[in-house]
Amino acid sequence: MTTLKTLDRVVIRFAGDSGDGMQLAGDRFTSDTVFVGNDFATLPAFPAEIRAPQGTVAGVSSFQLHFAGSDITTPGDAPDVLVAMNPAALRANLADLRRGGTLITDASEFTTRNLAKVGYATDPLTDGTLADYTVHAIDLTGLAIAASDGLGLARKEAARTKNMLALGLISWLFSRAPERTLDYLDRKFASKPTIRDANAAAFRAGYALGETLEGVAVRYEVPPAPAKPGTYRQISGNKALALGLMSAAAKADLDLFLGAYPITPATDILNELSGVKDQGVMTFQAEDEIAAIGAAIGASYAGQLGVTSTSGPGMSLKAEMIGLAVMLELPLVIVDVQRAGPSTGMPTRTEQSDLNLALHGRHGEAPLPVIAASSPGDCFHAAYEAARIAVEHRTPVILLSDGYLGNGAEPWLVPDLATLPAIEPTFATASDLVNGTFLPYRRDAKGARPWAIPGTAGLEHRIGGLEKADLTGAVSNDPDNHERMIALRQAKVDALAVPDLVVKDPDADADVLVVGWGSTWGPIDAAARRVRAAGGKVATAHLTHLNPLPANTGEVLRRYRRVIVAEMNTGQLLTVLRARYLVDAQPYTWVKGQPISPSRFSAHLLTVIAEEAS
Amino acid sequence: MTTLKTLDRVVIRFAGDSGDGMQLAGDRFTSDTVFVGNDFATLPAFPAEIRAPQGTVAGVSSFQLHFAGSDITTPGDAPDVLVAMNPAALRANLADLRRGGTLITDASEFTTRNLAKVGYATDPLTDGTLADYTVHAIDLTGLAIAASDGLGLARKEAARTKNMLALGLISWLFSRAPERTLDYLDRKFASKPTIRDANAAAFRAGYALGETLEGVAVRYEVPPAPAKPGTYRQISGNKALALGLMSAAAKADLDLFLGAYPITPATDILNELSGVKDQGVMTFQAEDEIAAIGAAIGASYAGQLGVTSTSGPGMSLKAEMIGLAVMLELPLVIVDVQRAGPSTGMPTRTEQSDLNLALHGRHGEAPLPVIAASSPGDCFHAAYEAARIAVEHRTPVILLSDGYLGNGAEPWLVPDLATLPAIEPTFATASDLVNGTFLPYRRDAKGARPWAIPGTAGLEHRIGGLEKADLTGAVSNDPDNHERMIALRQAKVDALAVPDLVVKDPDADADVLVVGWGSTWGPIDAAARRVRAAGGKVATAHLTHLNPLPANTGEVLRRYRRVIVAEMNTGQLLTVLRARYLVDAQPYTWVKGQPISPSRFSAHLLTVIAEEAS
Amino acid sequence: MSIDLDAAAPVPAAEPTAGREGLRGVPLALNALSKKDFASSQEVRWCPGCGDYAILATVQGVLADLGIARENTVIVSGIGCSSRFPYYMDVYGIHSLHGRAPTLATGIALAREDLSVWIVTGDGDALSIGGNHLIHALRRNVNLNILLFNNRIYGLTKGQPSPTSERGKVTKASPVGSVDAPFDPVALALGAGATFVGRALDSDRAGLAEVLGAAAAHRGASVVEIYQNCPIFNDGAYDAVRGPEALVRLRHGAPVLVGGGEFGVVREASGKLALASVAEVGIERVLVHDAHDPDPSTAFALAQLIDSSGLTRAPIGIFRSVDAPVFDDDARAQVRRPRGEERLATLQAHLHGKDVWQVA
Amino acid sequence: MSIDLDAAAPVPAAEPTAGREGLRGVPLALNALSKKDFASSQEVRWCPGCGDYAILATVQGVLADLGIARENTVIVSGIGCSSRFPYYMDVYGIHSLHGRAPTLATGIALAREDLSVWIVTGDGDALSIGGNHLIHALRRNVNLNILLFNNRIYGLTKGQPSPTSERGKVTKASPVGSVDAPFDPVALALGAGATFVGRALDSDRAGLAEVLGAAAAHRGASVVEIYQNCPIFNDGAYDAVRGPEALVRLRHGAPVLVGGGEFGVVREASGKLALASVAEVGIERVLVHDAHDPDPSTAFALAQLIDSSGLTRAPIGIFRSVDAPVFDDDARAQVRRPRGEERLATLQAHLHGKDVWQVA
Ligand SMILES: Cc1ncc(C[n+]2csc(CCOP(=O)(O)OP(=O)(O)O)c2C)c(N)n1
Ligand SMILES: Cc1ncc(C[n+]2csc(CCOP(=O)(O)OP(=O)(O)O)c2C)c(N)n1
Ligand code: SF4
Ligand code: SF4
Ligand SMILES: [Mg+2]
Ligand SMILES: [Mg+2]
Repeated sequence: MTTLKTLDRVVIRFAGDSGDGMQLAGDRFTSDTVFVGNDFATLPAFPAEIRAPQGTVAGVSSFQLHFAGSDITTPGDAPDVLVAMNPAALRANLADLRRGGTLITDASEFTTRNLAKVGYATDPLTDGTLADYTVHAIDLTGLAIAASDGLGLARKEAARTKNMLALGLISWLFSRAPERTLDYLDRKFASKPTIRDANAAAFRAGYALGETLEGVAVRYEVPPAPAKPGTYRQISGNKALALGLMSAAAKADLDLFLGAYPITPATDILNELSGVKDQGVMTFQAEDEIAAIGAAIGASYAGQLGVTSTSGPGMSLKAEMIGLAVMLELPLVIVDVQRAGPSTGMPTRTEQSDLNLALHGRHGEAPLPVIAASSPGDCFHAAYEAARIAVEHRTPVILLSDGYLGNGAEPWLVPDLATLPAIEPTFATASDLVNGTFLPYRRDAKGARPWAIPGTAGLEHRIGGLEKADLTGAVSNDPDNHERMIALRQAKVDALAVPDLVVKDPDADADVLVVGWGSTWGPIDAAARRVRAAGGKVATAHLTHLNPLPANTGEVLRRYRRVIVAEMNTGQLLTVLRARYLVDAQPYTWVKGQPISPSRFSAHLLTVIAEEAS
Repeated sequence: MTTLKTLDRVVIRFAGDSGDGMQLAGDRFTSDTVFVGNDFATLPAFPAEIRAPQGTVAGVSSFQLHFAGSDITTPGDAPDVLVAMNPAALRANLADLRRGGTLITDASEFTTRNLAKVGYATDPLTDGTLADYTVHAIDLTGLAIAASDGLGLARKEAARTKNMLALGLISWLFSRAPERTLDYLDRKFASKPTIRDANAAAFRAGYALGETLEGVAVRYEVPPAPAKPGTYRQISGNKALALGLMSAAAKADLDLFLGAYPITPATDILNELSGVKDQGVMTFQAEDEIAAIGAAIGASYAGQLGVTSTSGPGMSLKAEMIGLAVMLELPLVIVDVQRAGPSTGMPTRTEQSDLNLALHGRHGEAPLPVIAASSPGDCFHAAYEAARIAVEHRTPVILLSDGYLGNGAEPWLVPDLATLPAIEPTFATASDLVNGTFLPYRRDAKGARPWAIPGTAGLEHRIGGLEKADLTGAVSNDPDNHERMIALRQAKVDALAVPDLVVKDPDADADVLVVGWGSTWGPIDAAARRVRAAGGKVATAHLTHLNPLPANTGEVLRRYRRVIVAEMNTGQLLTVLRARYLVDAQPYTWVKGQPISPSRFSAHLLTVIAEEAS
Repeated sequence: MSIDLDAAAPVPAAEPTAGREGLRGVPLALNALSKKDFASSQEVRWCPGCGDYAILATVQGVLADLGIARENTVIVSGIGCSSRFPYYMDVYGIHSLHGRAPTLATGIALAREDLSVWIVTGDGDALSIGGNHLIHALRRNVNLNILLFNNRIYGLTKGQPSPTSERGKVTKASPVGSVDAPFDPVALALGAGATFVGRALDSDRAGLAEVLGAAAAHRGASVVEIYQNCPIFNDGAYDAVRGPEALVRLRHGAPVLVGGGEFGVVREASGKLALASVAEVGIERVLVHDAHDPDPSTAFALAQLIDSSGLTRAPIGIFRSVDAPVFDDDARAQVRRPRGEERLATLQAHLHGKDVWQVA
Repeated sequence: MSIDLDAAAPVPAAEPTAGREGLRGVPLALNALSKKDFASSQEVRWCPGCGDYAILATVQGVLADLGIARENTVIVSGIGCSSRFPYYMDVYGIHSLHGRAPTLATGIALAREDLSVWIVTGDGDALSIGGNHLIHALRRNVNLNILLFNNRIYGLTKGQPSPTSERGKVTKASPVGSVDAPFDPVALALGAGATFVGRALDSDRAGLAEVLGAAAAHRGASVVEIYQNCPIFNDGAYDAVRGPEALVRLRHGAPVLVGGGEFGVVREASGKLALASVAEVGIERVLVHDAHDPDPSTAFALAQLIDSSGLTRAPIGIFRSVDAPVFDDDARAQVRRPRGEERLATLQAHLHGKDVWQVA
């Protein structure tokens, strides 16, 4: 008999060939995790190729899930359990497996040919490589085929159900009731009964396997995590971002227009919004990124909420149009789901290296607000905030997400639309005439100019990229006017109300402050907990508004003996903070195309803290 | 009789309708200035329209010349003499005329209609507006027509010579021998004898006018300026820049390839290089700025010195391609002749607001060297240096000029090609094979990779924008490799040998240091002289290398109690210096589309110096 | 004997909807408007003698005649002399970026059915930097009227060759002559699948007004190449075709005659088009122009009658005008736009998605 | 009777130079090369069954057969599945940016007469983001060979409609069907003035090799649309034309027959092209293809024989191959390239300019 052990948190990684169904297995286990009430975070990782050659390291696709009985913020770094469907998956992932962790693998894949393909000279299952781990090398393929015996499936098709076999085993190991997954298979394959039955049989076989597996003496259980009461769902960053934009448009009573050109990892925002046909949401797949933003500006001019979404290469291409939007002072949201650069870089990997571009990537003095999302679910709120600022302040706003946020998922407290802040577009009307004249560059108290949309009689006016005279908007080459307009455009951005920077310093006695922005929130928070668990003192503060910065930023930075800015780039926010506040902040940089490792970062922090103490 | 008075420096501005020939008159007087051995600097200013409507302020074209008996660095701010050919030219320029200065204007143009066109309710010639100036309101048109009497010219054509009449008068006033201009007219209009005679007659009439003009009691003389011995010519920045590129290509024994798309104020670089057909220089007018840089990268790959030239909007468009060039590590010079932004901005006005873009305007971590030219003549040397770095270090280099440098002119000591530093392209050969394999990303001591051009047997290789494995250049998604490649690309740029920052602090006891870059060199130098002439102490230092910065920069900045960074933007270099060196430098910003005014800046400096002293 | 090729038709063979289909959805002006109602307060700043003046006057007249509300008219331009156009029109307007007018205009057209959207662009703006946006707007058949002012030169940047300049063009940027062949904007547009293609002359007010009126009435993308003289940098480029003898007039249903009518276009035995003396061949052999032909081949063949090097002969009028699905109409038709509570309720459902759980 | 229209010819009517003009200046390989000499060491990473494999194999064979030096061959691509092509070829190569391959290739071609320059691009790469560079390369007639892998979908970004996808395409980004009409790459190229336009099928090795060989031999820009199957995101797009019955074969000098030859293309009395039963009309009435016709009208009309919605019939082969001035040749001819002392001496004179003065 096996005993039941309670764990606080577990990280599982499913890894295999692109065709092995690892994303599906991971997704399904995540849904089940939701059901049992654990907190969780996920991180899928795709190969760069659409279908990389089978059995190669480049072709490995993986899905990582971190689930816990308490609040967590990252998908974790070192997995406790690794499912590796073939030698390639083992090769690509073994280094990450926690020492002492559990490995489940398909023994039938460890052929000489497959081993050679990934450079294993000897068989890791037998050569001692895996001595530090609990290994279950099972003939998953054979068992899967056996399970669907009699269903009339071809061998190859039957073998495909091995992901369900693995899932069955994992479900057993973590004490999950099998019914939910069997129900799910019923629904998913309703129209293909044979496939349904084969998958169900494989899942059951895997579940049963647990009981009989040699050396498995324990099953685990992770208790539900306490969470704020409410209605939850699982959400990815790209999906949350799309919903945030839709919500802002609806609350502002504007139609939403997305101009986009497909690009990894931003394409899903286009896909999401294209699927919504009952919300006044129009998507336009343009011929390129320039046309995409151009059309979005056109739609904004016409009175809609214009949005464009892209990733690094597309951001670079949009530079000139973003400058035009700054000059036109129309609402516009520009979403950059960052990926690893420079140039084409590593399209399927994450990075935060477009901050400089967002802040400075246009000729001339062209300031605009920049917002960053902190977690998959926060993409909703960041998008909402970006749209609110764009609409109410008549300005392009850059919203930074990244591949990690966009593809990662977490539980999300579904917001109640009624409680979201109001957004007031207030189009100009004939009442905006001043002595019968319309002044398209007359500003309100916020510094915003009127949004006068075509169709409004009496407000006919012309705008463009040439410098314009204050108030009238007429073309002007006047030196003092130019200086004034540059100051007015800057002042409008600087005057934005930005919430104060909040510091998390439990005992209010830390020497070291870690500052992050965007998707480093999870890893920094996780690292800080580890530090605190190890008895260290550390404070954290997270920036969501990158331009303008919260008014108290300088004061916060100066409060600490040591400030560390942790980013997935070589120090872009760092430069901003040092220049602005003349604080000798130091970088923690991580440019590997992956989120910062909480364990490595916490180790670094402990060293720093020790230094400060000595 | 008139007396002769010696002056050290004079600023003259010729202003009139676009069709009034003011650029021609100014150019001619500049050439004459050259002859008498004065130092000089010029600043032409064109209307934004090709041919703006006659008699309007927007249509005024002007040419300013500063000439002196000693070394000068700017075209001056307040003119001593203003030639204003019509009420529009007066309206547009009077405010700049030094109090007590001389105004020469065409009285016949002051009709009610012309006055009304530019908003003069009463006639400034008679309403007291000009009380503070020495005014010569002459019927220039009438005199010009009279002068060509008998030559058979139509009135309209005869009237066109009035610019020569004005030039004659100015030549007399500044004691210039008339022969040189008459010779020039002979040459210029050799094929059109009637036009030649009419212009000569007008010039003579103007010259004669001086003697008879009421109230002109003095003629002036500006003695020759001492200059380094050698051969001089007059040169504009755009021309010097083109010559610098040609010289670098010749010294490196490379063909030169310019890919460009016309844009003000960079078009002249395309024009200049298109005119040179005996230097292995090919120019390609591309369909847009992206194609222009793309073709230049292609040419570099093929073994030429690829160059692309543009201005702000074009720079924004090139962002993605610049990122590719960073990844490919091929030689490339990107010339940005900056103009007033943002967006289309004020195309005919100058600015230095693309520094941020040059440093940061690409997605991902994409560092590259940035160089700036300091004066029209220095455009040659800056271009040469940019090309040298590009070729020897295999990197795109951004070269910043601006409209003021590009169109302005100054005397220039013609360089001797033999004395210019050598440039070594060293193409890779079969001897670069390592065990029979070519490693396209193996680096030399400078961190540069081999330049292996098509046609070289055995070195066939593929490059691209995806992250590449160290040494082999194969596509790689390896996290540690990515981090290493980012570090290697950064290190290559950081390791560039950059000359130390030179400080000009005559008595080595100033408290205040002014730091400038690019075209602020002249105005800062002029302002510093004024400060010193007024008894103030000020140090100056000028950056020509913006990335990497000179190694001693931090040390220099820390030497002074107060550091002022003077730029034609809102503080872009300032941010770099503050972030890097944590020095509380303060901005002097000037974003009017014109060079910094030495008089205003010196006044500011004197205040600051007084503050420091108190 | 011959097989039905209907399936090969790139667009339905239906008769083009007559009248004002292109303006469907655009409100009418409450009061009759005149040409001068469309002039803005800005002083017009082209060079004296520029062909743009005549075009401006004609466009103002055409817009007044269309009778639509001034405030529902939007003009978008790129950058160039011609692209200053919006400043001189008292309608809604955007002077956008070089080459990018079609992108903004497409967004406007998609967003609003009640606007008449016009693009003013130059040969450099539309065909050099902006070529891609142009052909995509044509391919999609967005309901836009594109006026391409072709002066065969870059005016605003002071005279470089454009993609319509003849080979051998001498300018400061090509001092020994350009070496590239020009585009024929009409052929390019037809190749891109344009549903309405016209050509007109700046100085020919009546002809220009006729083509522009038809362009406005056409639902879908209309592109009109307007030959425009630039007296400063390319003076006289069209002098040779200003005489009526040089023009090949294209009018739907009428025989295609050259100049005064002495010559006409005939189909040779080989199937090719050629010019022939009408007196000799007889008027009945002269090709009758079918602008509504779903197959663009004849329109394309007619476009080849131009003599692009010397420009001594040019077909002018409407090459093609056919009905086809309109991008913005079809895109709008896919989207429901509930308002208020209804919208918020469905949106709240989207927020919930399919799988939620409750935490108490 | 009919008037000479020579002046209307957009390109000189000369016979296209036979043989290997396109390779003039490119050194020959010292030893005979075989297909596998062109395979690089990189593992090919397209999906199983992708049409790109067959094209790769054919291109490797064609290059070997051309007999030029491997090191003088350069392949430039953009971004997309197809654009991974250079990695698999052991020649010089650049995997550039999305849509921009023609720009780098133009620079390479201008710089070096001794290189054979090839572009590999996809339908999205060439016709969506890169459409402008493509039509300009064609207009200029740069000596390039452009291989456009048309799978009518965005492969690398996982299946969105491309500018060649049929209207109504259902994808994640167009869940209720796309609403835009596709480009016909052949018609677009002809409209842009292309001097060589071909079409081939991925799986038809012989046909593809024939067209590619001719493209390489053509001096100037050659564009070849290659129908390529994407089994993952647009499987079977060309199934209907894979049977020989659906193909309209274009070979210079041969009658234009459909499929097995039962049907042929005839010129109707109206001048239009139509399909007819050869048995009924007689082979002599079947149009004889003239790829060298200086007037592109017939090639354009032939291109219209495609049935773009269902793709059940497609003309294939070489639509057009005519001689015309070549941009890079003409540009190079304007430039003198002295070396060493001669160059430095003239340069020193340029530095001096016309007006110098001495300071002692
Ligand atoms: C991105 C960008 N590149 C270049 C320019 C410079 N530019 C302005 S107008 C123009 C060409 C104008 O030619 P055309 O479109 O034919 O218009 P025209 O002036 O002849 O009416 C150019 C190259 C610019 N404004 N923006
Ligand atoms: C500037 C830029 N925008 C978008 C992308 C994303 N992207 C990569 S390939 C591609 C389209 C590929 O389609 P196609 O050219 O038809 O090639 P295929 O993959 O079908 O061979 C896109 C949109 C990119 N890499 N760069
Ligand atoms: S430069 Fe030419 S096109 Fe431009 S305004 Fe003057 S005449 Fe017109
Ligand atoms: S996605 Fe399609 S085009 Fe791309 S490699 Fe796979 S099969 Fe080929
Ligand atoms: Mg033009
Ligand atoms: Mg494709």
